[in-house]
Amino acid sequence: MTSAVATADRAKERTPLTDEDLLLLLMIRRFEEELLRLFGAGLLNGTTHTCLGQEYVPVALRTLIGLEDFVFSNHRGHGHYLARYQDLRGLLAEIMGREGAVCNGVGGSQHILRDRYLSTGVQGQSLPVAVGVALRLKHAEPGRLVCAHIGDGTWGEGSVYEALNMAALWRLPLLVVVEHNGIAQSTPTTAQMAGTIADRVKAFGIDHHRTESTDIGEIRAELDPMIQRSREASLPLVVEFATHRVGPHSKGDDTRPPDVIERAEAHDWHRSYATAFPERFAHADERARSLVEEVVAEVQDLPPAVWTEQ
Amino acid sequence: MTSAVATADRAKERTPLTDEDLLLLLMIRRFEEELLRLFGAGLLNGTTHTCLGQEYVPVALRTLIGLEDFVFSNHRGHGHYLARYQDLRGLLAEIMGREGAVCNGVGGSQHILRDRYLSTGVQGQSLPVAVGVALRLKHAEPGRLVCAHIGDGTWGEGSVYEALNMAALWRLPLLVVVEHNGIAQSTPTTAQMAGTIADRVKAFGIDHHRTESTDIGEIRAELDPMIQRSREASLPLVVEFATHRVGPHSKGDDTRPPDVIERAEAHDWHRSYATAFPERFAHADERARSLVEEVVAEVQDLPPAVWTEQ
Amino acid sequence: MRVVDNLNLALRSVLERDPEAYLLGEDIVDPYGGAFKVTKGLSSTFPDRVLSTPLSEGGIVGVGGGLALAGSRAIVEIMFADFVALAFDQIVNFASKSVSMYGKRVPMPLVVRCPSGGGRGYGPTHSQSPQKHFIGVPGLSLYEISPFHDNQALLPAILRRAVPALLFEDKLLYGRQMYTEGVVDDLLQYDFPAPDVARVFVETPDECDCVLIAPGGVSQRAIGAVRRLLLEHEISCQLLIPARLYPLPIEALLPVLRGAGSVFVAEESVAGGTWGHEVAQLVHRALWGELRHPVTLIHSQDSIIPTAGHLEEQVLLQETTICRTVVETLRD
Amino acid sequence: MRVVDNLNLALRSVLERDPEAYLLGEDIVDPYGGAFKVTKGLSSTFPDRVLSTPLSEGGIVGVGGGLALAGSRAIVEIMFADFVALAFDQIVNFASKSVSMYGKRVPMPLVVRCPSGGGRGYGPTHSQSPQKHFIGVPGLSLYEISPFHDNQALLPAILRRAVPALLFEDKLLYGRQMYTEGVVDDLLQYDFPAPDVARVFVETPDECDCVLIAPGGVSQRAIGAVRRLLLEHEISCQLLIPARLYPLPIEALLPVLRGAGSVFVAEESVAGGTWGHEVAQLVHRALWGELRHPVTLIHSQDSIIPTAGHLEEQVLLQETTICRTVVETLRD
Ligand SMILES: Cc1ncc(C[n+]2csc(CCOP(=O)(O)OP(=O)(O)O)c2C)c(N)n1
Ligand SMILES: Cc1ncc(C[n+]2csc(CCOP(=O)(O)OP(=O)(O)O)c2C)c(N)n1
Ligand SMILES: [Mg+2]
Ligand SMILES: [Mg+2]
Repeated sequence: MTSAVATADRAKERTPLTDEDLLLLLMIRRFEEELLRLFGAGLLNGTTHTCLGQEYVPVALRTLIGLEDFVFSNHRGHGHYLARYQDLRGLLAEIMGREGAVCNGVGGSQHILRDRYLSTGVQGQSLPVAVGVALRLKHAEPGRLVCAHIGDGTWGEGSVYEALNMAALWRLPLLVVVEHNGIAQSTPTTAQMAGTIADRVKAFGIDHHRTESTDIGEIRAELDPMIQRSREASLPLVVEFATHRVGPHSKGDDTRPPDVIERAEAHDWHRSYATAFPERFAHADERARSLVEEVVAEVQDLPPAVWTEQ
Repeated sequence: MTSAVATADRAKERTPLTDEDLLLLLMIRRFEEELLRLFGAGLLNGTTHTCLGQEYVPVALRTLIGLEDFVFSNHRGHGHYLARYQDLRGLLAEIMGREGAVCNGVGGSQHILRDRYLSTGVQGQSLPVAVGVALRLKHAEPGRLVCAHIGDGTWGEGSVYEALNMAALWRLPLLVVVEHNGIAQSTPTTAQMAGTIADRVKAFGIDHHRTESTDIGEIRAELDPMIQRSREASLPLVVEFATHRVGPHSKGDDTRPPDVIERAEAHDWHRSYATAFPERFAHADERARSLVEEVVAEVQDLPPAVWTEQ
Repeated sequence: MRVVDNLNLALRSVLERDPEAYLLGEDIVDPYGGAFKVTKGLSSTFPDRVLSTPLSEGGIVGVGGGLALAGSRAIVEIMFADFVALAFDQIVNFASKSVSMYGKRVPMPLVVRCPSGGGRGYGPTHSQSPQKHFIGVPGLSLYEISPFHDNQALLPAILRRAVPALLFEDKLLYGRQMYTEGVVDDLLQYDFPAPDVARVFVETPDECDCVLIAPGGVSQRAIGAVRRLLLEHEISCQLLIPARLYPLPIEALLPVLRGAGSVFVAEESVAGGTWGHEVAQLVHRALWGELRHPVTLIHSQDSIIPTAGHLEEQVLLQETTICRTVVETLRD
Repeated sequence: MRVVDNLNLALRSVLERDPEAYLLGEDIVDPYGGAFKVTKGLSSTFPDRVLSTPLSEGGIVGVGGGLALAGSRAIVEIMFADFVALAFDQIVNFASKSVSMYGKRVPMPLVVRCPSGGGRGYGPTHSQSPQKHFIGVPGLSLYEISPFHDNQALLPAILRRAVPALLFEDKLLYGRQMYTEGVVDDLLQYDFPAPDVARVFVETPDECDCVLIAPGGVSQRAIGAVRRLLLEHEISCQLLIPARLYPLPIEALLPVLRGAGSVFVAEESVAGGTWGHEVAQLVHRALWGELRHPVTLIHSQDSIIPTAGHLEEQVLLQETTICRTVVETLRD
C-alpha cells in the first residue's frame, strides 16, 4: 500500500518526455498485450516472454546506446528490439513465422539477430560473448560499447562471473543492464540469490549503479555520465534497474499471490505516466493501439516465412 | 627483502607445535621433494603437482577437520591427503602405480578417493559437488562439514559462484579453503583475477577470513571458533590462506623471475620453523627423511597395481 | 493415465519410499510445479527434499553428484534438455568418472531428467534431442521414457543400478496416455519380449517384413507409421522401444531382429553421429549376412530446429518420413 | 620439423596476415608459452592479440564466439581437451547455432584447439579424446591435426570457411616430425588422393587388401600397424587420414575404399558412439554389397583412462590392437 502511494506521488513529478518516447513505450505495451491476446486466441505457436512493466528500460536507454553499439538481449527481448528499431512488423512476423520476419521465422521470439543486435534463449550465455565483442570494439572501434541485458535470475549462472572477471581484467567497454524484477520464472529472487547484485559486481572491481526510477528523463540523466565514462575509459559498468514484471513469465503461468502482483502493478510506469500526462498519454495510447492493430491485421494475412539459407 | 626480514623476525615468535605436527609438515615436504627427484630421474610417469610451501595448510587444519567430515582436494593434494591419513605408502604407490596404491593406480596423483576424502583434476568442479554433500550432511549428520580446497586461479571458473550461491541460500556447512599462492600455473593472480576473493565471498553473504600466518598454532586459534560456528549454525565459510608456492607448478615448469621465487621462499614456513626450533626441527627432519626414503625404497620394488573393478 | 502423471507418481513414490532421495531443479516447487508440471505437488509433501534451485545447470548437477556420492539418491531436472550442455562437465567428467576412476566401484545413484524434443515451436535452443552427445561415456547410462514403460518401475530400477543416468523425456509425450494391458489400438498390440524393451506388433509377434527401433519419444510417430505401412502398403512392421538407449541391450533385441532382415531406426535427433549409428553398428556386427540392406537411419535434418511451425515440420522427424523411408527402402 | 613447430608457425602466420585474428587460452603467453608450448613466442610478437586468460573454459570460448561474431577471427586453446566439456554450451548452443539460427548465414570464424589423447599418464580427466561428443552438431566442423597435413594451409582454410570448428591435437603427436615429400619411411609412401585426405601406401596406391581409416592422432600407431601387417602377415593395408573428421568428405574416400572390400577404422576414443560409427554408416550405405564384412571399429576400451602406465596401456588403442584386429578379421 505505502509503496503504491509513494509511486503515485512520484508520478506527478515525472520529468517530461518526448512524444516519440511516450509512443514507443505504449507501442511496446500494446504489442505485448496483443501477443498475449493472440496466444489466448490460439493464433500463436510456441512461447513468448513479454516485457510488460519493463518497457521503460530499453526506451530510457535508447538515446544512450547507438546503432553502432552492440546490444545483447535475452528471452524477454521484444522491448529491447522495438526500442531500437521500432519495427513492429518485422518482430511480429518473426513471432508468427510470416513473410518479412526479421529472422525468417527461424529464430522466433527469443533468437533474433539484426545488425548489431542479438538475442539468445540460453540464460547467461550472452555475457562471455559480449565480452568478446567488447574486446574487439576496444581495439577496432574505441568509444563504442556492448550493452547486454540480463535478469536477476541469470545471476545464478557461472558464465556471468567468468565474463565479469574478464571484462574487468581487460578493461572492456561492457555495459551490463540488469532488469531486476525480483523473480525468475516462478522463483522469487530471495530464493535464488544470496547477497546482492551490487556486491557481486563490486567484488570484481566493476562500477555498479542501481536505479529505482521508472522515469525516462531521470534515468537518462543518471546514466548518461556513467555510460560516457564507460566508453571513454573503456571500462565495464553494471546498471541495475529495480523493476517489476507486470505480466506472467511467459503465458498463463503467473503463480504469484495477488498481493505480489498488485505490488508489481503499483510500480508500473504506465500508471505514473497516465497520471502525470493524462491527455498526451491518451492520445499516444490511441495511436500505439492503432499502429499495433494495423500491424497485427497485416501480418496475420501474410504468407509463411521462407527460409533459404540453411 | 623487507618481507623476508619480517618473516625471519616473526619466526622467533612461533607458537610451539607438537612433534606430530612438525613431523607431518616435514614428511610432506620430503615426500614432495622426493617426487620431484624421482621425476627427474625418470622413475615417475605422468605428472604431479607438489604442495611445496603450502604443506602447513592441511596440517593446521587437521585438528579442526575430522574423519567424519568430507574433504575435497584438488590437483595439489598430496599434503591434504597425507595430513589426513599419514599414508605415505598408499599415496606413493598410487603415484607410481604399484600394489597397495590407494586407488589401485587408476586415479594417480590427482584423482584420489578414500572414505570421505576425494580429489579431482578439473578445477572448480568440486565445489558444486561439495555443496551436494553438505546438503546431505546438514540433514543426515548435523555438526559435520565439508571442507573443499581450491586455489586462487580456480576463482576463474563459474562453478565456484554457482556453488557459493547455493551454499549461502541453503545455509550449508561448507568450508572453502582457498590456498591463495598468487599464481595459477604460470599466470599471476593480478592477470587472472579482478577484485578480491574477500569481496567475492562477502557478495554472497558468506563469511570470509584471510590469514597470512604460516604458524600452525596461530592458524588453529584463529580458525577454530569460525569453523565451530560454521558447523553449529550450518553456514558456509571461506578461509583464505595467503600462501606461497615454493616449487614449480608441476615439474620443471617454473617460469617466474628469480625475485618472485625468492619472495615465495622467504615466506616458507620451513625456514621459520627451522629458525624457531632448530634442534627439534633437525631431529624431525631426519626422521621424515628416513621415513620417506624407506617408503620410496619399498614402493619401488612392489609389483604393478592390479585393477579389477572396472 | 497421462505420461506426465505416471512420471509424477513415480517421483512421488521414490521420495516416499526413500527418505534419502532428493529432487532438484529450476522452478520445480509448488504452486508452479516445474515448467512442464512433472513435479506438481511434490514439494508440498516433501518440502525439505524437493528444492527449487537457482539457474545453475552445471551447479545443480554437481549438487546431485555430491548427494549421490554421500549416500543419497538424487534426481535433477534440467528445465529443457538443451541446457544439459551446461552440465556436460559434471555429468561426463565428474559423476560418470567417479564410478570407476578411483580404482574401485563407487555407487552414484544420480538421474538427470531432460525434457527433450521439438514440435512445440520453442525454437532452436529449446527443442533439441541431445541424447547422442552422451553416448559412449563410461559409467553413464541413457534412458528415455515411453508410453509403454511404467516409470514407477523404471525409475527405482535406474536408481538401484547406482550409476549416473540421463532420463530423456519427450515434451510432447507428457500429455499422452500410457498404454495398458497390451493394447495400442484396434490394430496394434504390444508386449515386452525382453525386460524394458516394448514391442508393438500386428496380430502375431513372430512375423513381420521389417523391424523399426525407436526411442520412447518417437512412439506416436512410429506407431502412426506402423499403422500406415500396414493399411496403405501392406507392410507389416514391428516396433521395438527400449527404455535404455545406452548401453543398448542388443542381445535382447536380436531374436526379434533376426527374422526380419530389414531394420530401421527412427529418432528425432538431427543428422550425424546419432544413437541410430550406435544401434546400426551393433546390428551390423551381429547380423551381417542376414540383412537385406544396411540398417536405415531415419532422423531429423542436419539443421538447427527453427521456431515457426511450418519450418520446424520440415526439419523434424515426421510420421510420413518414417513411412516413406520404409516403403522406399523395401522397394529397392 | 616437429608437429608442434608446424602448428606454432601456422598460428604465427595467421596472426601475422590477419590483424583481426586473436589467440586466447590459459597460460599461453611467454615465457610459459602454453602447457604444451604450442604458442611459444607468439605473445611476444602479438601482445595485444595473444592473451592468457583466467581459468574459464566456457567463458573464453564465449569470448571467441563474440570476437568471431563481431568480425574478428578467434582461436581459443583449451589446455586439455577434457575441459572442452565446460564449453559445450558455448560451442553447441551459441557458436554453432548462430551460423544458421537467425535465418541467414552468419560467419563465425572460431577455432577451438583441443590437445587430446592419452598415453602420457595424465589420468582420467586429462587424457580423453572427446571428438565423438561433438559429432552431428549443425554448423560445427571437427578437424584433427596429423603429421601429414600442413597446418599452415589447414588453419587458414578452416578460418576461411567461417564456421565454428574444433581442432583436435594429439598430445603425443606434438613431438613427432612432420612427413614431407611423400615419404613415410623405407617402406611406406604417402599422397593426397583428395584435398585434405592423406593416404599411406606400399608401392602402388591402387592395390591393397584392406583400408584403414584413422584420425591424425592415431597416425603413428596406424603406420606401425600397416608396417607389421605387411612384414609379419603379408597383408597390404592402405591408410587414410582425413584432416576433417566431420562432416567427413566420404565421396573423396570412396574411390579408395571401393577396391578394398574390407574397411577398418582406428581411433583412440573409448568405446561407444564413436567417430567410427559415423564413418561406418557412411561406408555401409555407399558400398553395401561390396564389403566382405562390416566396417570394423578399433578403439580404446569402454573404460575411463587410468593413470598408471601399465593400466593405461590396457585401455588405450595400441598398434598391436589394430594389427591383431585386422589379421583376425581378414582371416574369418
Ligand atoms: C540456461 C537456462 N536455464 C533456464 C532457462 C529457462 N528460463 C528462461 S527465463 C528463466 C528465468 C530467468 O529469470 P531472470 O533472469 O530473472 O529474467 P526474467 O525472466 O525475470 O526477465 C528461466 C529459468 C533458460 N532459458 N536458460
Ligand atoms: C577446468 C580446468 N582448467 C585448467 C586446468 C589446468 N590447470 C591445472 S592447475 C591450474 C592452475 C590452478 O591455479 P590455482 O587454482 O591457483 O591453484 P594452484 O595451482 O596455484 O595451486 C590449471 C590451469 C584444470 N586442471 N582444470
Ligand atoms: Mg527476473
Ligand atoms: Mg594458485
